[in-house]
Amino acid sequence: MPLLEIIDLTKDFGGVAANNHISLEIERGEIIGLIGPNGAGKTTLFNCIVGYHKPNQGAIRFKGKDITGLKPFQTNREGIGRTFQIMSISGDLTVLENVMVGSFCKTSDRRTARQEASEIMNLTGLEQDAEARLTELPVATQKRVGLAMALATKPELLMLDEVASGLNPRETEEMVALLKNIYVVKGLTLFLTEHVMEVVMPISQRIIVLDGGQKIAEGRPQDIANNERVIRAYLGEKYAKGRRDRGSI
Amino acid sequence: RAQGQEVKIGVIYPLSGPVAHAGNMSKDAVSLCADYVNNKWPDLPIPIGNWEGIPGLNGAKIKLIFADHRGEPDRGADLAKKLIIDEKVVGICGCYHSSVTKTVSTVCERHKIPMINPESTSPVLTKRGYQWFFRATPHDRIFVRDFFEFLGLLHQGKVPGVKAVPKSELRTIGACTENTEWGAGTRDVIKEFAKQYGYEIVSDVTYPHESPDLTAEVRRLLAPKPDILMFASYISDAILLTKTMKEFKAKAKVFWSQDVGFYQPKYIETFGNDTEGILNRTVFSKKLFAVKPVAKNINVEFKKRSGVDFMGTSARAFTGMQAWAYVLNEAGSTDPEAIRKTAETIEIPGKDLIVPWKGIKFEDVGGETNQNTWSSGLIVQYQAQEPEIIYPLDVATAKFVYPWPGLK
Amino acid sequence: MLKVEEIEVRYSGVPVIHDVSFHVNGGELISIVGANGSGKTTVLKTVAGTLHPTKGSMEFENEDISASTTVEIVRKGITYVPEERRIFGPLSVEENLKLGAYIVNDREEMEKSLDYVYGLFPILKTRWKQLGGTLSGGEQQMLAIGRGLMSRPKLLMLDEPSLGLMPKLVDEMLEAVATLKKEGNTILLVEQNVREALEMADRGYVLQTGRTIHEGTGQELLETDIVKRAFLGL
Amino acid sequence: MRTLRDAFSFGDLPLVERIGFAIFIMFCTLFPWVTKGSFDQAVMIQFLIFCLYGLGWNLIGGYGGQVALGQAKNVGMSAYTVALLMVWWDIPFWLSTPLGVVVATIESFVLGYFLFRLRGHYFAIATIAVSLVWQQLFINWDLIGGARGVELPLKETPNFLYMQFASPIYYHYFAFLLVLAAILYMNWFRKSRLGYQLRSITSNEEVAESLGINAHWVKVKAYCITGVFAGMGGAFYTVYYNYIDPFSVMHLELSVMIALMTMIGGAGSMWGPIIGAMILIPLDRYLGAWLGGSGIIGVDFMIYALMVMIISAYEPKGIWGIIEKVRARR
Amino acid sequence: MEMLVPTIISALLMGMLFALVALGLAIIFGVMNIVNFAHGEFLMVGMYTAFLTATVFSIEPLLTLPIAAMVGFLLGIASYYFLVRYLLKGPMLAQLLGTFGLMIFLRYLAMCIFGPDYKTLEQGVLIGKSIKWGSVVLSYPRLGTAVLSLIAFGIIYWLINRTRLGKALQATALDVEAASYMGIDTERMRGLAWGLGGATMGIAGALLTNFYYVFPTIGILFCMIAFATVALGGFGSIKGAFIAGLIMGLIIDLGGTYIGPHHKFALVYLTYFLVVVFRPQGLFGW
Ligand SMILES: Nc1ncnc2c1ncn2[C@@H]1O[C@H](COP(=O)(O)OP(=O)(O)OP(=O)(O)O)[C@@H](O)[C@H]1O
Ligand SMILES: Nc1ncnc2c1ncn2[C@@H]1O[C@H](COP(=O)(O)OP(=O)(O)OP(=O)(O)O)[C@@H](O)[C@H]1O
Ligand SMILES: [Mg+2]
Ligand SMILES: [Mg+2]
Repeated sequence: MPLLEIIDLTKDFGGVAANNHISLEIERGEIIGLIGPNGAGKTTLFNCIVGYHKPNQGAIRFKGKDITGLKPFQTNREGIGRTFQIMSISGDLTVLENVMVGSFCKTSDRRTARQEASEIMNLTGLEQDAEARLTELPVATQKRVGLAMALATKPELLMLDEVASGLNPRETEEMVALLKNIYVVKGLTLFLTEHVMEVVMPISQRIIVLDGGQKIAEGRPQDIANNERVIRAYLGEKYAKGRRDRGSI
Repeated sequence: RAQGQEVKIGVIYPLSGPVAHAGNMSKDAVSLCADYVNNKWPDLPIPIGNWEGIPGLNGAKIKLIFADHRGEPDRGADLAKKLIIDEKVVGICGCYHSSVTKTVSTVCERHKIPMINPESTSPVLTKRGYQWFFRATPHDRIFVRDFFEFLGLLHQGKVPGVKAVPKSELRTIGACTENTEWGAGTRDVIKEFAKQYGYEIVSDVTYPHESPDLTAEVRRLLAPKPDILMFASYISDAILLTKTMKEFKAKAKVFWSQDVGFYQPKYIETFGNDTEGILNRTVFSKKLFAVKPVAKNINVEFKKRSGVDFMGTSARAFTGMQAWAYVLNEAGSTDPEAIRKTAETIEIPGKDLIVPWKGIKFEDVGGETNQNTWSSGLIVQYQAQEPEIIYPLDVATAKFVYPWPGLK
Repeated sequence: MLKVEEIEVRYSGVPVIHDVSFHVNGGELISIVGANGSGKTTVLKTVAGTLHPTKGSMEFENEDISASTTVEIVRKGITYVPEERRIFGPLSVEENLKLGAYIVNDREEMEKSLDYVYGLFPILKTRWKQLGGTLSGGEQQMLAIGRGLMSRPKLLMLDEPSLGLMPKLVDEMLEAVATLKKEGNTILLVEQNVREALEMADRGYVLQTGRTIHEGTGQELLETDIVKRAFLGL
Repeated sequence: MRTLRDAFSFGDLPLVERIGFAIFIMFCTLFPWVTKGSFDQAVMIQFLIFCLYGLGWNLIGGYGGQVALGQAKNVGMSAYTVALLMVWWDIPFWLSTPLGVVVATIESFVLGYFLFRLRGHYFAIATIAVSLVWQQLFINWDLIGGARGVELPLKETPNFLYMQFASPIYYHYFAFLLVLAAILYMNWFRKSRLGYQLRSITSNEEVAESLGINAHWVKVKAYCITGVFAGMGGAFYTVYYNYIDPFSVMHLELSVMIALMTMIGGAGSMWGPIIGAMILIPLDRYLGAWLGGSGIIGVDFMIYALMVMIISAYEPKGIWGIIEKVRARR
Repeated sequence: MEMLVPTIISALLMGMLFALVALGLAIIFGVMNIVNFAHGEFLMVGMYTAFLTATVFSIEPLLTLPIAAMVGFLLGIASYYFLVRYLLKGPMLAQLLGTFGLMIFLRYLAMCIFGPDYKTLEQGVLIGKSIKWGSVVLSYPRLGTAVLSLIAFGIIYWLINRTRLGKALQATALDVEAASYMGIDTERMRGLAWGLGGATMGIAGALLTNFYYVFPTIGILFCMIAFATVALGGFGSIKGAFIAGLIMGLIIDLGGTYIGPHHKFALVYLTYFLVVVFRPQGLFGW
């Protein structure tokens, strides 16, 4: 049984189908990359799965259970965690407290929550920033905080929306390493969307490509990178050429 | 308590907030009375002018301690405690609003301190069996009953200036009352007596105090074309009501209002000749001066100090303080129990008062305790912007103008 | 044209920029690179007048601008295209562009700018009536740059114009920047695509924790250790 | 057990705060014995009532960041329940109060359920609107006394069952106990799961939801607890003053006052409401008593208004915010 | 039934007054997302201005309109520069309560200066006049108010939607920082919005003195209705404020006449509540 199963999902915003009859499956333990042009509907798909949007049509199954139309907090309790493309947290909660809020999802005891939160912060390299407020931190660190908060809810499926945007190549590499580490340590299933190929290509076991709300391709990273349609719509000639030049991936 | 040269009385009025105007008038009136008691006033035709302090207390002077309750019952209660315990007053006078009078009298009852209330008209106040609470003014039941009795006389043709009015011509009532404690209480009484005297209430409108618009109210009030209009309103609403009725060119046979809003200099000033024919219940009118020289004499002084003539509320405040002076004098002691005992038995003659009452005598009758049974109301009618007395007939100063000319 | 010398900038009392100096000459494309949180955005915002230096000086065309407000600075001819794009969502593409020319009082002048921008980004012309908020990320970025160009600034500051764009658009965006430079615009560019940004640039600066630590031509900087190690991860 | 330990443990607070708390307790305990003035005593009790309101409001308005301006309706619901039960069926205070609190809480629950579909200003104004509706209904509802209010019959002698005493000391200690309980609750709350969740919702509701928090439900829960506090305050108010009417217990100005006080002290901090009440209540009462009879109408209000404006403009975190800043600097 | 037509007519007239009173609030909210508790006090200031100029110089009350508008404008700007500017940095709670402070301040300042009395104007072209056709009563002051309300709405609508200045105001409303990058002087825009808000209230106040009394605490009466009106229409929507004003007028008058006057305010707030529960952004909000 696949962990997540999306069947014929359609979401439209006032006539514009942001997701158009999308079907896909994710097995437990996989790392799936979701790519596609800007406005292809990736974030919308994420939001439908998590429950911020209610699909107009189609079904979403998680661990065999129909979760279509559940609220975000319910899908989270089912075991789906997510990070945000842009996360703006105001208020006076420190990083540690924010992560603890995540832990409180599964326990009501403060000590346990604190314990778990510190563990996760160690894992994500946030030990130094426990007492900081989110707004004071650089974007790269904010992204890690988002990751830590999602992890604290002990998800089985973690959905990452552009965790590497705005990072320079070096930081991107660190992020890839961190994701790989988390994947191994926590035994998660990862579903990530990203425009930075330096993240998607090396980490994904399978890549799904959306364009105009439809799934246009699906396959191993190498195949996708060479798929003419994907290159034309998304990667661009230069990327394809550059890749050939450098001969990497 | 408070022996020696001073005897302290706590006076609680709304000195700021929306009804500050009324509160300050009352403050002026009680101050004037205290001044009469404390100093020599050879020209004053009543005894207090010669007292120079309270004779029964070896010439102790009255010292008034004012407090401002802003119309809030809880603030009033707290201030009453301040006056009673911190200031050690021998008694309390006030509080204008019936709601505040309720909480303040409760504090007095608990602390066993006498309170004389000059002006709150809620009938409930004297129905609580309180031993320490005395009310000098007639209350709304009495006022409303007076009016219905006056209507009776009208039907019988006993009112000078008007032929007997057939019952069929004056049968329906439109009542319009405001929405706080006072208006709601008045409305109950109006309903009760209308039923008892055989009138039909065809429109019964209550409206929120200080409403930004009263069009719907007026429309509803006037729609069944009632013969008699009855009002209980504070000044702001009285002004707006009258303006709105004027827009509607309101007509009826009789226009009767309950003092307060409709019986203030401001009201007459605002509407001038449009006030012609409006009836008010009150306890005071300038026209009384003809029959009560003492009132005239005191009014001169009052006007000098506060810029306006006595009206219903201020005249009663003055009278309330006068009652305090008489009670203290006769008690000859500042012991609360002695004061209470005295108040229960005292009889103050009407000739000493500025209001046209038989006098002041606090009695327990008809389920009420310590209500001044010698008090009575007046019905006045604006004629050429002057409040002429038309009831009781024996003190009437003018003929009744009937029907009400309406607003044009 | 722009000369920034030893500025210090603070966020609620805490210095974030300690000592930054650089200059831009007319017609140049200058890149500023640096790690996340090194203060690039802060520097641009300071030049744009939303923040003010607590030390040091800033001159634009030989006039001191360190205490000028944003409005004054825009009027002097510097526009800033912010990292987050900040499109007016409920307004149409064209309204957004016209607001870009707010300081231009001459109608004809504005029409010309509009044509220029539409020429540069034809896709905006086809979308002129669409609400800004409903554009895709790439389109929004083009709109933001176009809006910045509407007042025909003497100096255009771009903060990470490729952020969040798909690879194909990143290339297009960088090409558009190159075109702008070719047309004679003066540009101050902040980019995470360090390699491309430095390759295009006439000169560049490297920022580290609020200090300029290197200056040189794009090629020179690409050769430095710090750029290779810290940014390119080679 | 854990819960109790959390409630009573102030160990995580800085020493200064613990000392402050001890002084506060001592002060309240000894107050009736050191003060001679009964007005002081009355102000003190008023202060305690507002502490209670404020501590409760702080939950939804401070920690929860929801600008609810309808506390007065909860106060009123409970006050009316207590008063009417006593007047109609002579039910003693100790029985009617739990009922009053339950009524206030149910009302909070039902309304909160709908109100929390709204955000920001819409929410704030809707709370005002709802409380105005309630006030109007109560004013016009003849069965429960309407505008005439409800007056409790006085008992002959001091009576514990009906909480009628001549001496304010009893009221003082009872109110103080309520406040103490409220403080302990808040001390637990700020460390509890609910506390964290509520603060997280304040920071960013969308993110909070993604962390498995049912934001709507958490807000409704907090609103109900706020209702409990207000309900207790209302019940106490009723027996203390013996008279209620829709103007004194359901007035918008009461709601605003509660919010104002909490903000002045520092919304979202445990001491905020207490500090706020400590400043505003005496200011209001003493200034009113002092200037009220003086003929200068309104000066006291203006002083008060200036203070409100200055604090909300320069230190929206209130006095507590200033204290924290000073502490951070050292 | 015979009451229906006159009721609807007077309801619409009243509605236009409510709309006018709400207009200033809608402008202010539209440009900076802040609810002004002192809104009613601006009205009060407008009323006192009109009252004083009309009585002191014994001129026709209608001629005081420009003066009252001017005073309102200045008051709005002053409020912005001395208070609101700082409030905007804080959370919503502080904003609301800060303007609440302003409300108390203005109210009691007026009380200090003018005393707590009620004041009315007795002389004027419109004052106290009305025409009556059968059961339809049209009072001149109300008619005048309605006409001016329409004009004010027309002007403001045009200003915001059709002019460069309006676009700048809108841009400021949407995103201050971005607007400032466009070279828009956002401080000026915000000050201007407060000025405009104040000016409309000045006008409303001057009109109101033609058929209403003035006293220091009058503000809150209208303020609460304005709140509900603006929220019902959708914050920041000029069109919404107008339509909601009419709806309010209809509810108050029809409800007051047919259901009972004592419930009319409860009805207004209840309607507001029910509408927003089902449409949380108000009728025309976004
Ligand atoms: N709330 C909404 N209302 C209307 N249209 C929307 C809404 N959300 C998204 N859209 C539209 O749906 C389409 C898909 O948007 P989505 O955010 O899912 O794209 P994306 O693939 O995540 O793009 P990007 O890579 O730029 O983040 C876009 O055309 C967008 O304009
Ligand atoms: N509003 C703020 N308050 C406090 N500190 C801030 C604020 N904004 C930014 N900072 C801090 O200032 C430093 C510089 O930030 P800045 O945004 O200028 O960096 P950047 O180089 O543009 O980074 P990025 O690549 O993420 O855009 C960072 O450490 C950041 O945490
Ligand atoms: Mg996206
Ligand atoms: Mg940046």
